[in-house]
Amino acid sequence: MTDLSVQIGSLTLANPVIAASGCFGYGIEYADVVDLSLLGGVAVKGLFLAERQGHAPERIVETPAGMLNAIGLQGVGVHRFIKEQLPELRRRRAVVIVNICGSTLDEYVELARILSDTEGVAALELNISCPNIKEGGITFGCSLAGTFDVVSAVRKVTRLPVIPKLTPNVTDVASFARASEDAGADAVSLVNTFLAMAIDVETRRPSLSNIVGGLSGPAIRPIAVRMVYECRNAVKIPVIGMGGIASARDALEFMIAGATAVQVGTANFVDPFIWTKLLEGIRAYLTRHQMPRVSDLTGTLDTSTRD
Amino acid sequence: MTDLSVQIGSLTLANPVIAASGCFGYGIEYADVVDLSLLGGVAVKGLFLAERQGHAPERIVETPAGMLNAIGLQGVGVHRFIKEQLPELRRRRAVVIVNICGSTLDEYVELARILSDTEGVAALELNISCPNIKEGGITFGCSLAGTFDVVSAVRKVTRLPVIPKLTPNVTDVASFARASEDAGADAVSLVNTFLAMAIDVETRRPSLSNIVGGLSGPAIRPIAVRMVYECRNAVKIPVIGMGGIASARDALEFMIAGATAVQVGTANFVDPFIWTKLLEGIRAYLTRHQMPRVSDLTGTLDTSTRD
Amino acid sequence: MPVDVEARVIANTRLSQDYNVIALAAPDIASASAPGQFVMVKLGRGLVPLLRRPFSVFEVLRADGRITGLTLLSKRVGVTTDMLFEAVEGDVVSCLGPLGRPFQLIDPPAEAWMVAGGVGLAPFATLTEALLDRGVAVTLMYGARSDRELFYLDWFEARGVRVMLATEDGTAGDRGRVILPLERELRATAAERDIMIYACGPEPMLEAVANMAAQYNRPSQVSVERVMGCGLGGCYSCVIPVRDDRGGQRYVRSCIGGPVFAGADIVWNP
Amino acid sequence: MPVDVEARVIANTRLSQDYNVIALAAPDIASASAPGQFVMVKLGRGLVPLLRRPFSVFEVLRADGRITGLTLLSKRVGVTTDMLFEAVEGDVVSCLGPLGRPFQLIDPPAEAWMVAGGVGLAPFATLTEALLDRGVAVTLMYGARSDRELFYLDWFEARGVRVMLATEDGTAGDRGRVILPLERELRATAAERDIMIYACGPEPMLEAVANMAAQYNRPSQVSVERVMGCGLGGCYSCVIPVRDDRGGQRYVRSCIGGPVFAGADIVWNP
Ligand SMILES: Cc1cc2nc3c(=O)[nH]c(=O)nc-3n(C[C@H](O)[C@H](O)[C@H](O)COP(=O)(O)OP(=O)(O)OC[C@H]3O[C@@H](n4cnc5c(N)ncnc54)[C@H](O)[C@@H]3O)c2cc1C
Ligand SMILES: Cc1cc2nc3c(=O)[nH]c(=O)nc-3n(C[C@H](O)[C@H](O)[C@H](O)COP(=O)(O)OP(=O)(O)OC[C@H]3O[C@@H](n4cnc5c(N)ncnc54)[C@H](O)[C@@H]3O)c2cc1C
Ligand SMILES: Cc1cc2nc3c(=O)[nH]c(=O)nc-3n(C[C@H](O)[C@H](O)[C@H](O)COP(=O)(O)O)c2cc1C
Ligand SMILES: Cc1cc2nc3c(=O)[nH]c(=O)nc-3n(C[C@H](O)[C@H](O)[C@H](O)COP(=O)(O)O)c2cc1C
Ligand code: FES
Ligand code: FES
Repeated sequence: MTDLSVQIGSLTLANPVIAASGCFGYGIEYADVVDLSLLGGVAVKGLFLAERQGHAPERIVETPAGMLNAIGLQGVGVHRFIKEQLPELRRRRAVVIVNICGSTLDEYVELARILSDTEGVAALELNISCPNIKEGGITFGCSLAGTFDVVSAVRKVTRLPVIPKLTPNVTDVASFARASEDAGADAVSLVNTFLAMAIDVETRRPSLSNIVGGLSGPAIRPIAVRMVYECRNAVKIPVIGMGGIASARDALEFMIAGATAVQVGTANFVDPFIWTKLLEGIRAYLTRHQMPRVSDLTGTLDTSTRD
Repeated sequence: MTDLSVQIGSLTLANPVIAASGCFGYGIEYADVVDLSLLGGVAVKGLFLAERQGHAPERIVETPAGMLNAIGLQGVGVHRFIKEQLPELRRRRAVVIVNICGSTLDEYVELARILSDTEGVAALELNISCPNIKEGGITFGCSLAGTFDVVSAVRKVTRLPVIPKLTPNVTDVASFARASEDAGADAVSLVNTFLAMAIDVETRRPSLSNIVGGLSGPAIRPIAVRMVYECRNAVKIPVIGMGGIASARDALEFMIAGATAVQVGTANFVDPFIWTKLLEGIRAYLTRHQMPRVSDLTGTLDTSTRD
Repeated sequence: MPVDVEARVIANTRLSQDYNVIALAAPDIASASAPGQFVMVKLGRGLVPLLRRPFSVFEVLRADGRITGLTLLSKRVGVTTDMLFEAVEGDVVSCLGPLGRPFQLIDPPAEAWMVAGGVGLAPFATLTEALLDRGVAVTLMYGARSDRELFYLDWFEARGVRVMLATEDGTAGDRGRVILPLERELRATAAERDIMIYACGPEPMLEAVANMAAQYNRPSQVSVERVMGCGLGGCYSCVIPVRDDRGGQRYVRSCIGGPVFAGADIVWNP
Repeated sequence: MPVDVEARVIANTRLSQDYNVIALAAPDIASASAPGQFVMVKLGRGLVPLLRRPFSVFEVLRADGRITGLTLLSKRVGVTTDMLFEAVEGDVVSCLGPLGRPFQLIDPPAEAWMVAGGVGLAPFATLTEALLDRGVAVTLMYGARSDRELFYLDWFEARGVRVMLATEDGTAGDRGRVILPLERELRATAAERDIMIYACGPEPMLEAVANMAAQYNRPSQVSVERVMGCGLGGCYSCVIPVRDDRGGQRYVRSCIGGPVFAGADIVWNP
């Protein structure tokens, strides 16, 4: 029997495949097409304290093997989430990872407090990396001190696993993983999207109303894999890898590079039934390679020189 | 009549389409398939003072809508280049932009001196951004002080246009454009490749012998366009844009975002006859939009809010 | 509950240089779908194009009393619609659906006026059938650039649908937009008659229809076309501003909150 | 001077589950190409796969005395070879060539021994024709996994080529590698006879052939297969270590410095 379970701090996930934040609604949108309890976890859409409108459309545009988004974190806010979506997620036995965003440090702390007092939250993912909002978030994620401060502040008020989500839009992502570890994070997740833009050359206008947006999808996978590899070599806490995973092969690539678990975003838009395919593909690989535990795969990249 | 000429410092290019360094050999490899004098310029393969072997194969691998390379700057060195390739390039009336790399500041200076004393060099592109070599290069390109120092040192010894080529693997590429401008650069070119990696999951080995390599091709275009846009807003000197250009539309996108000229790398591998198609496409666009001069297109992105 | 079907192309008929009707062997989706619902399609397993694209279910195909598939009416505007135009029998189209909120049907004596602009005709074939089943009288007001871009008129006429046309070049019906016959009919119709206006087409047309319906105190249902990343409520790309209870507006995902909305609910100029 | 041709698929013959021979209407390339040269192909204008892939020119097609196209012998190993396997008549394959340095031909009384491993058979059909034209006696030593993966034997035999086989499962010829018949023949052949050994196949096979040729003091020409980004000398991806004049080694681009090298020039274990 293949053991797909993985450990993220105190949290044991049944398998390493997690729905990425912002790409799976609040999870309940997908309850009809996928049994939520089969996923390793569901990272829900980024939540602020308050409800948010998000950006005006156009909010997405397709690019070569990728897409840009500038949703602007439209969301119901944490209170409505707890009242309206969380109970249904619990009923469906989803492992709920709440992705939280703040404009200020205090907002992150307040969100962490509220969610720690709530039954049915498995972990907190700190979104300090959304490229699509001006205030907060990324200003923490692009500064080592900011990252350290947010993580330690949240750490102080919660016993939930704390998972800062790192931005790839920095020179040295590993140093941000280290700052997170030093501040008491249980894991780091990466990558969020790459700041990018597209232009309609006929009108000479940006394709997105927000001008810039975040690039995701297979296009970015080679960069994301490299960053996961760098972080794995820099910290002892688990790394949750993502960026362009569209098949079991891709998920395995991230794990071999050093990820303990993976998240899948854009590919879910293309194929909402991808989840069982990913799990089956991972299982088949482990069987073929005679590995009883998926966790044995993490960081097994063989970098010895070739003959 | 459409005027395709553009100005890079003291240098006038007949058109804005330049072959990107490392993607066009020393130019002469392509003399049979394309009339080199029709290109705006030819940025030759990165040159060190000495001959270099480069990395062991595998040196490239394809990725979604892109490719990774870790050539490791195999090259003939500046002296052989001047003797063996440059005369032929001059005979073909190519506008030669020499891409130079050093392990030390002195090496850049020495290269700049030698090339300034040589007939037939139109400009120097300072490769301070190659992700594939450990020594030099990128260590300058990832530090503002390093960038400033290399550019000013080279500036002092040459009257040729000096074009530092910026790496995208930094948090704030615009600050590097500013440092370059402050140090006396005539233009900046960007982007070089994104540090990235790919893994063969069956063998659990990196696909490239160098483990990591540089990502290029259409996959990166949205990030590159954003970076060109940021640099254009940060500096007054011309910006030469590149990254994933594979059609006239893509070249126009970069120019609208703020590029005065563009370079084309990976797409030349796919279609070595792309050059006339690019020029024709740009000409057709200008005619259709009743713009007599291509230079009028630079930075015309309309960011006014939509109705 | 939507399903994902690797649907074989049964037939592909080119109606013009730009328009085609493609028949897909997706009986499960066809059986489950209601007028106004859509499918998200993808040709090939490739990464370019990456995302699925939304298309209304045009016809439900039947043979020997069984549902055998569905058709899409497609207009070429880019990469996926090009591929749909070029597809040949035997090709496979990945087809996810049915999705979205359908049109609300009405009952006699209420009458249905369907206002279509261009490829906005797509949802009205199945709507016509559903309404005729209920005994509702159906009118189609159909606008296009020229008479060469008016399709399936026979289909509608054969079913007793009253058809009014408008073309921008005047080659059929009114010269101008489809709003012209709509306004004329609204003006000519007694207030007591119970009319539901259904509309599908470019957004400026929908706005004009919704406003004119409101002006004449008629209800309207419009099917909007926003860029959709997922079709299932996962990405929040497809939002449209809708009036909320407190006089403000909020962005509603048109893939699950729509694509059909009451014309009066939409904030056309946010 | 290479040209880029949007070549129509004239025919596509599947030889097995993995092998196919695809005929392309690229007469200009076919006319200009010499044995051992290759083309860089791409199916579709898409971005995935992005890069072209190298294939030897297998046959030059003639009809009514005119050259009408060429064929490729392809083995499925990934995305492009899958597409070549699936291609149907009328599809278009972008074909850039001819590229690379061809085999150096020999003249009688020298004899040619061609050693092919698997799909490494590809360059030897045109080489056979060129050598036979010059009156050179030709031997083919051809190895594969089993007799089901040995193709075109009739073709070579019909032209009077002496054929020796080796299969890993022993279903035809020697059981084992193609190096077995080669060694036997080398041992049995008088030193005075003038032999040129040509080889194409997996690199370990080429290494074995080159070493054995050297051991028996025979010249060899091997055609190597390195991953190629451009095929024109532009990218420096395809390098292979070659002995230089001063006893060292340097990386030579196999697309323009090869793909054919003297076996003795290559540094097999750098
Ligand atoms: C609910 C719904 C039902 C639709 N029904 C039909 C139909 O029955 N027949 C039909 O021909 N078209 C229909 N459309 C529009 C159709 O989805 C787009 O034409 C299609 O997505 C274009 O894809 P493409 O790859 O060919 O073009 P692209 O290359 O993606 O883009 C070309 C142009 O189309 C626009 N576009 C891209 N995606 C969408 C999108 N999701 N919605 C609207 N515009 C888009 C782009 O902004 C661009 O200007 C429908 C749209 C929606 C939202
Ligand atoms: C000069 C030359 C002539 C060749 N002639 C033939 C021929 O006549 N018939 C034939 O079937 N094959 C030939 N090959 C090999 C052929 O190029 C590869 O099989 C092909 O590139 C694989 O492409 P793919 O997209 O199907 O596989 P991919 O999906 O790209 O890769 C699958 C596997 O093939 C390997 N591969 C990828 N690209 C190349 C490459 N350029 N060269 C070698 N291996 C590669 C990869 O490392 C990977 O392991 C030749 C190669 C060279 C260099
Ligand atoms: C439409 C969209 C919305 C997203 N929203 C969020 C979000 O709310 N919070 C967050 O941390 N990341 C968000 N992301 C980033 C993804 O979670 C993920 O990090 C990124 O898309 C890379 O993974 P992928 O290539 O598998 O999509 C969003 C991505 C997309 C495409
Ligand atoms: C194979 C290869 C070799 C390259 N070598 C160099 C080089 O020598 N010097 C340099 O400045 N950039 C080099 N580059 C980077 C390109 O010049 C260019 O910046 C990058 O590829 C992005 O453009 P593209 O997407 O059009 O290829 C190389 C890129 C590739 C793919
Ligand atoms: S299309 Fe994704 S939420 Fe509507
Ligand atoms: S394949 Fe590009 S240099 Fe040989």
